[in-house]
Amino acid sequence: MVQNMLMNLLHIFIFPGLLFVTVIGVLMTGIDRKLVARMQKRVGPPIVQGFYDFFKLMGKESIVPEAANKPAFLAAPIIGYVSLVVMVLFIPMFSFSVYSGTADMIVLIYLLTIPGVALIVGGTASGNPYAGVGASREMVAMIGYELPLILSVLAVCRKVGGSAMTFSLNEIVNWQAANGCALFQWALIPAALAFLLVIPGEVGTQPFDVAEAETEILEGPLIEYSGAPLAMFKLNTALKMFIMPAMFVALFLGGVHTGNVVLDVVLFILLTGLVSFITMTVPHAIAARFKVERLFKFYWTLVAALGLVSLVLVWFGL
Amino acid sequence: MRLPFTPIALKNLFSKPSTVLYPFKAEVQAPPNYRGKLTYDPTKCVNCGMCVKVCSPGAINRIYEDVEGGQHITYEFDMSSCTFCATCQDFCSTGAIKLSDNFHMAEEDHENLMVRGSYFKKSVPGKLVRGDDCVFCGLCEKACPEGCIKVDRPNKTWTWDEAECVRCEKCVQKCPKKCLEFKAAESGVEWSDACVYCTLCEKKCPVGAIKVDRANKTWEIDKEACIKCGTCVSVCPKKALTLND
Amino acid sequence: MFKKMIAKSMSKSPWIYHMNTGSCNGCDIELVACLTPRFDAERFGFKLAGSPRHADIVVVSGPITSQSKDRLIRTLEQVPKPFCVVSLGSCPKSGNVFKGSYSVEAPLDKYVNVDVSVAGCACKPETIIEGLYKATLILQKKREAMEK
Amino acid sequence: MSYIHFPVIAVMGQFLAAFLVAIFGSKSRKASQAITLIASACAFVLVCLLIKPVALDGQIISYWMGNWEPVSGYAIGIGYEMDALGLFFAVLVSFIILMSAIYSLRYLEHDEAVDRYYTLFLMLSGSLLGLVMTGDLFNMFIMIEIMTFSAVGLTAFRNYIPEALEAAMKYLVIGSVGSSMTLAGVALLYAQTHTLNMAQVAAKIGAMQASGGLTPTVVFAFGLMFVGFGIKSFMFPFHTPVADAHPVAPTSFSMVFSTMVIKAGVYGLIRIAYIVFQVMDKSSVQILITAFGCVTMFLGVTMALAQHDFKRLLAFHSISQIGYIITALGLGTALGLTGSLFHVMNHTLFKALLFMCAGAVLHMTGSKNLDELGGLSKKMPHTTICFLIAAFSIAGIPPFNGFASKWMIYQATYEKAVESGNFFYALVTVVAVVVSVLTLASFIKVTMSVFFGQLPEKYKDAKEAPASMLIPMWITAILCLGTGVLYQLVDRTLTAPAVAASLTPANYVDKMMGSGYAASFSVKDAVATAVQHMSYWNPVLWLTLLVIVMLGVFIVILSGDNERGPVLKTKEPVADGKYATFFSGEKYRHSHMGGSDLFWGFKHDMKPYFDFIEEKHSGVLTDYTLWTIVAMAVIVVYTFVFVK
Repeated sequence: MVQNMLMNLLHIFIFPGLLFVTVIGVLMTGIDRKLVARMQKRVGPPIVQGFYDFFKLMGKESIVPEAANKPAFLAAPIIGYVSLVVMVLFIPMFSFSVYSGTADMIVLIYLLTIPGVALIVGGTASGNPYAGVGASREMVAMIGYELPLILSVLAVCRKVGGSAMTFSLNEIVNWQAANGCALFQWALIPAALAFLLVIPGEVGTQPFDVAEAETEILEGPLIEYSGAPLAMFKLNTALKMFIMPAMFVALFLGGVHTGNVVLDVVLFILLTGLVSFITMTVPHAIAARFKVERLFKFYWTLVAALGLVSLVLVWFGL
Repeated sequence: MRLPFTPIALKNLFSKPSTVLYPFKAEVQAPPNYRGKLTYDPTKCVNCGMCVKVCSPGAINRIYEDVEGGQHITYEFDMSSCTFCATCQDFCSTGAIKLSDNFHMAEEDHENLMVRGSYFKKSVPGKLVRGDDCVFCGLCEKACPEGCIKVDRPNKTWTWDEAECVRCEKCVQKCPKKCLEFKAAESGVEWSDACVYCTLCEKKCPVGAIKVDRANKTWEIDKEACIKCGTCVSVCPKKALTLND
Repeated sequence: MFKKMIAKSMSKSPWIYHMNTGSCNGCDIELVACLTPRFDAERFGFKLAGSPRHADIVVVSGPITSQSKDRLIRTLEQVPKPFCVVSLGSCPKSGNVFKGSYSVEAPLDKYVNVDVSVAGCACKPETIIEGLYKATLILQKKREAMEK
Repeated sequence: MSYIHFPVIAVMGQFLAAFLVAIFGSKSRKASQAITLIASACAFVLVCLLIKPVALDGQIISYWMGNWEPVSGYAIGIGYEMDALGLFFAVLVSFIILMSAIYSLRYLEHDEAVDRYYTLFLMLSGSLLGLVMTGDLFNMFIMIEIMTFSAVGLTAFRNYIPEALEAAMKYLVIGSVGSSMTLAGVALLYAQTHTLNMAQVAAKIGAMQASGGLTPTVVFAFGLMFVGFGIKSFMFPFHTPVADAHPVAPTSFSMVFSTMVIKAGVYGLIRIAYIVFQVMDKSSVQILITAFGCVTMFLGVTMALAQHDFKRLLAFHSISQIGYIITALGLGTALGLTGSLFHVMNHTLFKALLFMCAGAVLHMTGSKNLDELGGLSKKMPHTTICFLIAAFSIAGIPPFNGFASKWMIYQATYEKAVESGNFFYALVTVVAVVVSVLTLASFIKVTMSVFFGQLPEKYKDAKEAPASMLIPMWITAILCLGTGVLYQLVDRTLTAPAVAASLTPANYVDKMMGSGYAASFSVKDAVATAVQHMSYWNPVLWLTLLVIVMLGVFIVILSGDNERGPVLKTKEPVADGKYATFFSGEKYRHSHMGGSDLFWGFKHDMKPYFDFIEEKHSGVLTDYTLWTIVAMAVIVVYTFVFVK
């Protein structure tokens, strides 16, 4: 029993849990900033810039403004961070999976809303009008990308489920191990494309960061944050940068099985890095920020249509 | 669905970044005739004060210290107030001020941003007096930085504008005949040729130190008797007399 | 626990908050030029921050017109310790050509002690990077002083 | 005193208390409050005592009024039958009535003639309890009538507000249209089956179905009763009166109104669809109910997003949640019904809590306009926490109870889609998820514009709600969290027996009319597929993970050596200084971001849609009645054409 408990603690805190995902996430932000810089023909910050930012913010004084509701203001980043860490435990890395047997897509999608809600509640709790604007924009973005997200997930579940219906991520991965990645079923390609377009919207990187537009509304909800809470929110973005591509890899590229576990995990991280490069780094380098209603229209017309097409195709047995 | 810059972006990814690694690895040269930090050569300066006059932000100021036999003049250029328009450089007749191409002007303490230069200037007595073996060659006029000497060769006139003169003694050095000289006007009442010998000063002088002879137009003064009261100066209708202490 | 790391990273990731107190925008575009590919201040970790709460280095440009004076003071008070103030160009230090005007309350030193002053009327991006780099060293010293 | 008499005592106790209040109440306010409290408390206790026998042991209590047993197979008297389904609703009703009674002690302190309020209130609770326990069709109609009229009376309680009278008028007209439909349905059924007892009617209809389809009159009766109960549960075309009634009704009543009065309609739907007419296995009926539920869902939440009034927003949300329940109800599968009933419970809990918070805000600040309020979290911390718990549970954020039931509904609709191969149900799932996000959006809007943000000058001296209002709020909040986490426990004790009871009409008929009766009329049980759901998800594991990770994070933060800046102890926001709100340098002035200027992007894009539906909700009574009649016609024609 104790051995099992230790194993669990190890899983929670060290490997796929707290430490691993934080380090990987922050590294990915560093690599992302470096590659964006390189694409703009400039040298760009060192890879470990994410760590420097984090420790610097930890060293700064954290001010809680007078008009803020202190408990909500300080608890919001931690709730967001904790729910992201818990999410990582549910995502299977090919053969290696910690708790992926006990959860499925709907839980993950709802766990994804918690960081968004945490950002919004944190922003409004700070009592700053700019934060109010930022939070309202974040909510519109969330409404925007939720529809295509659910459409593509339903399409995959329907394809994987066949006659019986499954929402379980584990079964999806096993099914892909059996008959090839979901990405290569041509009926699911529009769903994969839709999911790819949803990833930057969910994470909130440059072209889709209507909520934290530092040029327009002064960092949106994060305006009153400084010091440790701000570090935590930056960490949330870093974690999301790892988790969303990881979900894509689990959902659509699940079939890439190799022998032992270690190789699996390494391959998983590489694939996640590749996906995050395609979906977040390239758009960041080439596209300017969306207007709010343009972003919403983009998600509810184009990307949702992609998801719907794939759902209809899968529905009629293709 | 055109993705505008993708080919360029991906090409850049594999090409060398175009950043000039300035502070540590690369040295950057300012472009030609770049107006950077000011340099001041006190030896050339004649303290004409033109630069102070023309400097729009008023970034230049002069400090005089009276030292025996002259003055210790320091010019202070405040780089943090300078607007780098180089007007002072244009107006500096002697070329003492030059704007260099050194742009490294990020300092912590204010002192490094102050360009200072000082020199000793002998104090020059009284007025410029012209000797009589002057040949009106006009060299002194050319030498004067302030242009306060006017020489007219044909009708042989030579005038000196005392107000403008900064007593740089350039004319004295330049004159081939060495007939120019700054003579300290000795103290007491000084006569000038505007006098019409009306003998008013003689009558008003309380101690009767002045003798005027209207016929052969002569005017003398008894130095010892004169008590420098200045009544003659004030009463002279032609303002011919000046009192030098 | 990470004292040394925090102090080191204080100089490695300085976020800049730019305050324009009536500047002619000469220095402003030069500051932003630092982030362009040619000068690329981001390689030292510089990043423009949107709010004073995120600022490490407050860069002030412009001769502090009377309109922007109390706004400047109010914003500077809201920046979390440790932070540096860098004055950009001649205007904040002395009011440049606007000195003596009825609406200019120039020297920035009246309101806050300026850590680094970058001279130049429209200072060169290289000079700005040099100045900001000096400011990061001061930041680190301030952080160590804070810890004692 | 065997428990067989408890149901009737509970109902009659309420009516008796109502008369007592009518007599003694006018003298002293305390007396009427005391009687109400005692009556609702004892009803709650009686119903809870019934849980053991009825739910856990699966017994069904049958009780014949005046001991008029059925004679040679024909029911003569009024029979009360309490099965697990009835008990499930009875528990909820009595709980909410008790909470509302406690809440109204301090809430009505500004009103006078409170005894009239309590009389109507007790009549309402009596009729609700009677409705869920009765086994007789006509008695159900009577109970619905009492409920409607006491609800109308209570809506217009503050008759000095003109809108209250107008809303009561609308509710009265549309409510009575619904009641007359139900009455017509009952009459037709009586003509066909010569009896009013539900069990016997079910038996006769079971026989009819076995020997070839339903006769046209029975189909017509089903159509009418479906519309009747649809109006009572404020489905899509009939939802308008509730939206006007809630802003003006006293909160302690609107709390009962939006939770249980609407659920009475849902209970009626379940009773007639699953047990009396046993039509739920026909796909045409399923599509009809699910379609109406889906439209209600989407319309309710989009209208809510455009509201400026706190309680009107909550009213539209009740409509949208009812849409959820009816959608899940209409699937006909066991999981669908479980999801629906579980959502009934959850909705009752968090909607009551939302209305109590709204009431507390209204009681303390005197305003419910979202554009005026702001920053109340500093003055009313308890209300804020309760509101956040309720907002998160209605939006379906994991640890809270809304998530468990919504998740069941998604799984049910998608399972139905895969089973029946009908693409429509997949769309229903998508709409359900999108509606859930829109619910989250509108509650973020309320949180931002009422509780967080800046405190306007007017409400500087707002105080926390009195204790007697906070107690019911905290009890409901803890229950919201409890049912979310321990949902398996709740499922085993209450929901599963209720689902089993409604899927087995034969057992219902036998208990009432004597064993073997159902067999002779070959009443078959609906196929009760094994309810295997959500086995993957056990919230206990998730919560332990959450707690462990939280501890880890706290340790990291506390070890960090940066000191937290001390917060100034001044009361109002400091004009200058380190802790003032950052207005990009400007002096502090009140500029609150809330109310109608939120979600600009979404509203801008959906402008044609919003303009259309806002213009349709004109508030004119004749329009609404026109809709009702047209919808009734459509449904009846639909049932004639499709239901065989």
